[in-house]
Amino acid sequence: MMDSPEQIKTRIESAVPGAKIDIVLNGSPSQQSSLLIDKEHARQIAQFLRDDAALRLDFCSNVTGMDWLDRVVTKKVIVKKIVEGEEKEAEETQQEKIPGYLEAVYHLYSIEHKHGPIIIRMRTNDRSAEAPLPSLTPIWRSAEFQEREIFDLYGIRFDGHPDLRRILMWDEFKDYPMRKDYRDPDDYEYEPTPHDDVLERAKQHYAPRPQLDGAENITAQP
Amino acid sequence: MSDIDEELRSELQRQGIWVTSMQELYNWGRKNSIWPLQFGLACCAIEMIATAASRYDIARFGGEIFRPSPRQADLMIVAGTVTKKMAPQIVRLYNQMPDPKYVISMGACAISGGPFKQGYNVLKGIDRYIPVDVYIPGCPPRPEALLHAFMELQRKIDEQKLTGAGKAAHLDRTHPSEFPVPAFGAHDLEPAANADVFRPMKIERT
Amino acid sequence: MSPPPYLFIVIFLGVALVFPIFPLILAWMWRRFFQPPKPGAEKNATYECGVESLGEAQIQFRSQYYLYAIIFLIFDVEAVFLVPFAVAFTGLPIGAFVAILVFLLLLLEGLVWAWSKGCLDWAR
Amino acid sequence: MTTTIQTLEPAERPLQIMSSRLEGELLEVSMGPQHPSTHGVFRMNVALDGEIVRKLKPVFGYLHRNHEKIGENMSYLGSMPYTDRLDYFCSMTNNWAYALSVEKLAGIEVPERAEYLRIILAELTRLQNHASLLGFLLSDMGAWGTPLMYAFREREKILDLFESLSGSRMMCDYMRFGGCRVDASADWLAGAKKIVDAFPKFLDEFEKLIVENEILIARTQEVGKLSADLAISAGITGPMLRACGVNYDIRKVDGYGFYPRFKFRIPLGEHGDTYDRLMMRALEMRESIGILKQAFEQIPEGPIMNPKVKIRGFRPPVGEAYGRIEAPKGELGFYLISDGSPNPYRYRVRPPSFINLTILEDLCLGHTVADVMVILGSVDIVMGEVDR
Repeated sequence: MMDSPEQIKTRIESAVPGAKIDIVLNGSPSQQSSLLIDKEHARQIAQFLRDDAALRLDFCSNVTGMDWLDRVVTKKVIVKKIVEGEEKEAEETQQEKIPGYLEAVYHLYSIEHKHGPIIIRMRTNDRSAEAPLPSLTPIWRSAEFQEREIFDLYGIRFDGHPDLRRILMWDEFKDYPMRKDYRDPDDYEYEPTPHDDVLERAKQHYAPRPQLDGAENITAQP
Repeated sequence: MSDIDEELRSELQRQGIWVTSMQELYNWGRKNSIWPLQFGLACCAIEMIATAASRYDIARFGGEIFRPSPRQADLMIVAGTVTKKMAPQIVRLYNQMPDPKYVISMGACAISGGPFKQGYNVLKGIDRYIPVDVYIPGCPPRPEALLHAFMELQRKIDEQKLTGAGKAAHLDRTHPSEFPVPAFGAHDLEPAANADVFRPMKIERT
Repeated sequence: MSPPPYLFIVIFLGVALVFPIFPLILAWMWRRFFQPPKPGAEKNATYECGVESLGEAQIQFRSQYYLYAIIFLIFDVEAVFLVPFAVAFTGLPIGAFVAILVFLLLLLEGLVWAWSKGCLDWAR
Repeated sequence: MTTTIQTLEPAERPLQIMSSRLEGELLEVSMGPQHPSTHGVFRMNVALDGEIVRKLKPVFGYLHRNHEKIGENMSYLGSMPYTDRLDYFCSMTNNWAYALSVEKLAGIEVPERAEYLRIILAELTRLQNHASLLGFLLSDMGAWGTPLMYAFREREKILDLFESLSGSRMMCDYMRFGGCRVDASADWLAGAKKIVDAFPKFLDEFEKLIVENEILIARTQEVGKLSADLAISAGITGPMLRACGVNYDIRKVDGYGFYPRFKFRIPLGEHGDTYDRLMMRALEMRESIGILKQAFEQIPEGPIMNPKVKIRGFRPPVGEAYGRIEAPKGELGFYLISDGSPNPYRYRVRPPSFINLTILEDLCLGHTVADVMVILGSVDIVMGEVDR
């Protein structure tokens, strides 16, 4: 009925020459693994997924933005090492630094064949303010508002989007609030028991503001 | 609480003479015909509509005419989460209401941000920008709680004075009937709170 | 000496004047002595659903509204002329009836022309 | 006069350029956050040519309460009461959608009785949501308040059922991962059965009120026509999609819960105009009554909670899952990414009414201002879910 991601990967590679796709496995019991597609061919891949007779993924149900910080992954690697003169495999843990990136995930369904989610992901190369990604709104109109929301809350600029503006926050807002490293303004003017993280946030984000209830001696402590 | 002593009044009433004062008549008229502004924000608005519906009838208190325009409303029920994007609009609506005007802050979100207090776009309570008369806790408060708040407001209106030092806010010239509308800033609303309206509780920090 | 016949109308006019003016005076006195008005920049701004009003209201409307207004005006005036005719209808000779018929037909012919010209149908 | 045709691609939508001065200028007006019939704080910047809508730009965000950011700093179970406040008309279906996706993420089974209870409560929610919607739509159309009173009278009865079962009228927080929190007693089921048996009488009375009403037919037929392929491309789900004749109901497509065991039909419309959308809701209420009757007979005895699920310190395995249900407003989905810690790494809600508003401009172009309100009412939006 619905073919597995591997089959779809081969079919896409045959249909869209030069498309670089790899499969992102999903550890949870839901077995919804996804296809990571490269930015350059994203539009043609999406067009193929929608118009291919067998797939007919004409319903883009959900577009999600994601923010992956820089991660350090420790991996157990079998390394051949010369130990006291002869070859031996030795287990060694390697620290591998993965630079952070922003990601847009599309869940695609087919209304004609009524088969389930094919998930495609697109990643930006860095976490800069307006990291570019190709917009898939010309192919699935349902991505119009959701891509605007990702632009508003994560800062991914979608090229080719008909009307890319902030959708949820007010237009003069500068930050991208859903990113992991976003510090929201701490207007806890009235905080009966200012415990540690509220205190840290007050000191670190803004200069200690004149707290209306005279609590500035609290926040101004060294 | 009125300045006519009660025994005299009941004695006269037994004789068939009814005594009242200008202030009582004025407050009686105002209290029993409060027109709320039709202005729901979130889930509390649905409980407000349920209160106005047939089962928890708010018409028994004279408040069932919900006026869409602030020009004809006396009471603003802030029902729901006040977000920072909505705050300037609420203050502008409050300013455009004619005196005498009252505010009921319905639900935990309107009082102090409620369950969404850690939200970056949520204002931690509407009393940062406009003076609030009655607070109702609850998430959402039951329709009976809203009716109780309505009765509380009517009791408060009943005690308003027409003349003298402690006269009602809308009658004394010095009391402002308009509050500055906050502007949208780069990170937050500017100013973050209206200093002369927002008086958080004083805490003796030992 | 019976009261002059028109006294009744004079009293009626007097009461009709006093009734609205007395509450207005009361309101003015209330405003003057009890409740001081507090106008403000924001309070007097135009109310537009809680937002500063975009664009200005005095703009140039579609010309089709102008045609509508003119046609309405014509038939309104026609109705004014018909009123005295209808009041005195029973005592009128046949000639007056023919004259008013010609008047009506002339205007009807104007309406038919306007309709056929298409200024009554509302283009989406 | 240039008339605008509904095009698929928003990019080349022909802007209404006033060619000659005969046309007159456009009046910019904002049907703003505080408006009697925008169902909450929803704003539309409308450019009017006389009475005809030429441009309509929706503005969101006035109730953006950062549900997803709070969800990321909250444990999985901690977010359950927040889901009640998403679509605050249907808290039971929100809970079910969230519970379903977490059960998919962690691979949890749900006992039979709990599945039946979930279906009963979801269909009761659908009844009161569609009844309220019809009430609001008719008051948008001018029948101010009266049909709303009828609808809310029925809604109060169903809210009494929710309150006696879960403790709260609107914010039930009733479902847990792997079952439900409280078992429904026999007389609760009897009370529910009595209310469901009395519901068709209300429906006949309501349908007599609306279906043959000429004003309603004149105001809704041929107004806001939506073509099937525009609806599919714009990701419209729920009664709006079925009103265009597309047979896509997630209860049948995914067959989640025990829906395959029940016999019910899916009403489909032909023209996709406001009248069809309105009739979809009325007919779906009848189907829900059918499902409820079958559920009351077949509900088995048994446990309502999967014993193996840990309540304290619930840590799903690393991975992601997207679970969706057929909420009364459309496809409500939760996309959860877990990194093994008690808090989700990413907590995303797929809001049906937010995405159903994508084509609001296409529906309203060329209509009069009064029709914009009727079309918005037929889209059935709740701002808690639109702005999250």
